[in-house]
Amino acid sequence: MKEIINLPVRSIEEEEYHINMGPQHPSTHGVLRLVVTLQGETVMKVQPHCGYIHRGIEKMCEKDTYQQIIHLTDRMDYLSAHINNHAVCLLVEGALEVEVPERVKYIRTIVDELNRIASHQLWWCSFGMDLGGLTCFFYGLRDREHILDIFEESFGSRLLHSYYAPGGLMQDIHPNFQKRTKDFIKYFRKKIKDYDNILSGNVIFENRSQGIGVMSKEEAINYGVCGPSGRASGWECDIRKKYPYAMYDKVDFREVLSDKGDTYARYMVRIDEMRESMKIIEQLIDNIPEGDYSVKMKPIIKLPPGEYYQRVESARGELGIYCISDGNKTPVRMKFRTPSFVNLGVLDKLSRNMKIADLVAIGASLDLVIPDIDR
Amino acid sequence: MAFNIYDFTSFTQSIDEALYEWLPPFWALIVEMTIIGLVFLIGYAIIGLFLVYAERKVCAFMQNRVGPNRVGPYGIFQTIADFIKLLMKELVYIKNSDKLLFNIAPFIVIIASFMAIAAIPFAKGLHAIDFDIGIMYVIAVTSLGVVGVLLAGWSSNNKYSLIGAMRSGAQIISYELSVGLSLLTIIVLAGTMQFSEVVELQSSGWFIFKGHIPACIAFVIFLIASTAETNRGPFDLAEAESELTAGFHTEYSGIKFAFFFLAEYMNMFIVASIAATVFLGGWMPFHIGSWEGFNYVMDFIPPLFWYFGKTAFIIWLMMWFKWTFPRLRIDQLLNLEWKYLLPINLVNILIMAFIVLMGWHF
Amino acid sequence: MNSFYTYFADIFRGLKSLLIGMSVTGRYFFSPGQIVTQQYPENRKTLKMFDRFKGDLMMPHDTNNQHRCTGCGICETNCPNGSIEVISDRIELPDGKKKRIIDKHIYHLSMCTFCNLCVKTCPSDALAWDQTFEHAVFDRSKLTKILNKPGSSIIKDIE
Amino acid sequence: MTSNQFMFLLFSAVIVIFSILTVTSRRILRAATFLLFVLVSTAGLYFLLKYNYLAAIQLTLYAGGIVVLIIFSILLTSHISEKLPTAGLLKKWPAALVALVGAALCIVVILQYNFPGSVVDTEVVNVRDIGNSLISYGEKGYALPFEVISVLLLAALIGAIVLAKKRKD
Repeated sequence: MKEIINLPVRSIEEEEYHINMGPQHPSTHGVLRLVVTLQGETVMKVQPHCGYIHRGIEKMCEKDTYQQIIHLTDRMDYLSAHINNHAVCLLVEGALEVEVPERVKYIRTIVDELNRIASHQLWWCSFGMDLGGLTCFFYGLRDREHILDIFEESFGSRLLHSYYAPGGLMQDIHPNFQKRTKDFIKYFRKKIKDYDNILSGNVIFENRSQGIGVMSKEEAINYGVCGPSGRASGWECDIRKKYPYAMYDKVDFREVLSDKGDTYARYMVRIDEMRESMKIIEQLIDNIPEGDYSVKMKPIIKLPPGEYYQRVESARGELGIYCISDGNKTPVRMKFRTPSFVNLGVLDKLSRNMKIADLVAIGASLDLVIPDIDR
Repeated sequence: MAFNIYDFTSFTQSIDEALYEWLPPFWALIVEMTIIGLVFLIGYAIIGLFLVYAERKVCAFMQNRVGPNRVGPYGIFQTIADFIKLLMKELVYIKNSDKLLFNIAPFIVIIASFMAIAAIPFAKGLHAIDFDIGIMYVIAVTSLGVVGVLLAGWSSNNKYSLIGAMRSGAQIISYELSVGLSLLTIIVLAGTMQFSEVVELQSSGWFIFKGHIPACIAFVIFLIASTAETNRGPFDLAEAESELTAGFHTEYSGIKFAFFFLAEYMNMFIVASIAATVFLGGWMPFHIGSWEGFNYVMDFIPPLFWYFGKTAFIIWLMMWFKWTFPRLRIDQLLNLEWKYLLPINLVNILIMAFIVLMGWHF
Repeated sequence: MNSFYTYFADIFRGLKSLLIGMSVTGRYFFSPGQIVTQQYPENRKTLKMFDRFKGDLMMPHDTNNQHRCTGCGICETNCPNGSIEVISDRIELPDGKKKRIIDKHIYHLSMCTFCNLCVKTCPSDALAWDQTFEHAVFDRSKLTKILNKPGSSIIKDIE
Repeated sequence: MTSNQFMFLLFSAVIVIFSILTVTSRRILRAATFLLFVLVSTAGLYFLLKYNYLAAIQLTLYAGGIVVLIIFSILLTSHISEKLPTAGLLKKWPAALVALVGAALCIVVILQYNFPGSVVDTEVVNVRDIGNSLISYGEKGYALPFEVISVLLLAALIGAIVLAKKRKD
């Protein structure tokens, strides 16, 4: 019997084969290429290949003034454009030690949170779509449309706003802004129940996501997985709590945490974050103080020579901007620590020995935005 | 020719007799077969086109949008436009594929669904062939379609297609059991496999009501298993677009893709008509035991209307599943079959046999 | 016995959750009044964009065909993408002073990212956003526009 | 020529042609597909004889079950570019001999049998009768073979489970 077992068998490598998920594939939400090594339907290895939508934003920043950099950061993580802008503005204001008016802080916080909700809505609907529930896609987009309408009325565009400027805002909010936002909150509190009914509580969804792609707290910290994905593993990494900016130290909100660390936990953390965001908006929207929407800045901003780092909590996690200035009107070096790029790193770890369908679910639960990976 | 909307027996018989009067028997049979074939072909195309339109409208309404509304009023000509587009598209031939198998795969799929439709009674006296083993024949014939799927996936020489074909094979082989067993539950109750007799037996009440809870359980299991067998709804793993782009028909284009597409909808129609016939009485109007007056009123609604109404309802149910649920994973799919549906089914048959033995059914 | 109980409990819990999900889609199916889809080409007449919508850059002209652009070129330097080219002439005024006036204010819509910097930094408020949004054309050269109308001049009191 | 004869010839031709193709094809999946056609045509012959039950069983078990399993296992094991080698002369001649002898035997047996003209119209075999005789233990009863086969299948099932079960170590 023993001899039979010890007979030479075909090695595992021979039975493995590779498939390219991407650059054109329905579940990668963009031009991410994953070279997946499969054995049967089990994923052995995932090698992400980035660079298909690399536009050299970091390099382009080196020839742009600080006002112009704003519109480039929109295009990194286009789903949280406002939050990216916020990071640049905070960097410049911090370096110049400019204190922005209260009104600006209020508006920035509200708009950031609206943007976070919109981003999570798009994440939710594409998550549902990746798991095969196409109807989720339309419900999510339908509700997101309300936020985009608010944005369009006040800032003039729906996706890439370039609304923040160093020292304040491009223009004041529209008079309808407060009313529309309150209407949206009322509307969305009703609709988010649909989200729970159609996906969160569904037995198929629970089986597809529970226990899939489990990431422990240590792994999250080691890989630097930030944002909702990191918090789902129990890592308290919310920049809004740890290094508060704008109004976040004055509003009352809960840092949503979970200790499961699986796909379902990442899902629930984001769903709960939408509720928390609505709570933040509700606290601020009626109390926006009167005042100027911007402080007077010099037409050409020159940062004092030195190195600066500014982080904000974008919808996907910690967005850090590292900037070296030599005193000129353009930075010498701009480096973006984008959350999607860091979160992508853990994809291989999480999806090993999972099924190919789980790879799609895990990828969706990490909420990757491909332009954010490539910059 | 006597034409009666409630009973087609005399109508079809008179055609048959007229043909045999005019022609020698051999040619009469050939002409008759051609007529039946043409009728089915036309019906097939119409039903297929209608179902595609219905699916798009139903899913649109469930997704809170309007759906096709560009071509014709309410977009009713949308599928015709789509079909013309598919006809005119280039047929892509893939290098290093097995061309013969690649080309016959869609035909196998569509022929399997075509053979199944022959045994289904649309109204009294309106069926192509009335086997004494009708239900078994349908199960036998629908099981052939998977061969086309497997061939399509393998001969495309594409890894996605191959995975899709594998999934589809495992899925259909295992879910065929549940389909068969749930129909067997009703065969135990009915005591016959002939479709016409099955329908006639339901003149005093549909089997789903006559057979107590076991019949209801069998109906639910049949719905789930048949949805899986037609590669639809939450069980569309073979063509899971978010994982395998388009699964086994990734490499197909033009009219060959249209065959797969049409076959999917026709399989859905066939499965729905079997469910309607076996569980909901087929073309038999809604009758309640001995309520003469009520039954008399119900008889005024023509059987074709009843038949298509019930089938449409079940198709709508299947669309409802598809557009609500996320997709299962392959191991969960097999778990559902082997851990839940099959044991429940077996116990269900036992209970049904017991009920029939004790004469507790209506 | 316990596993027997959980087996059936799982089935019924699962069925219930599926029915809850179906109730959502079913509700929408039976209430087509909730459809929010915009019937775009049909509603073109009634479709009104928001005032602040950034569709297309334009230079407002008044009834005398006069605009407010001095040709200073600040918009050109502020534009991050080089989508604005200001071509200006120097003309000699009757009193001997030299003055810069605008010849062509060229705007490449194809390169514009709608960042609003030109409008914001213009010292004489000569630029504004138009609310048109149907930009699709068959020829790329049609996306290059000259914003100042032919024969237009600058409003007198702007310096 | 009656329609029955026509259909018989049609099915027979299909069976003969595809049987030859099955054994001569150099691609294994094509051979399996041709085998499917052969089996379906055989089912057609049964339908012609009004052996409806047998025909349905033929379709379910052979066409829908066994061929699908064969194709499935080919899918798992072989690649599309693989071609079977053609047999050498050493193999061809004995094979042809055996085939010829078999064919001759069949033809001789068929020719020697004088077919009595069909006196009674072919009767449809009732499924109920088949079922009854399957589980009856009297004369013409098949209860014992039925049970023996069940036990055999059960053993095969258990064996398959034991084989497929992952080793713990």
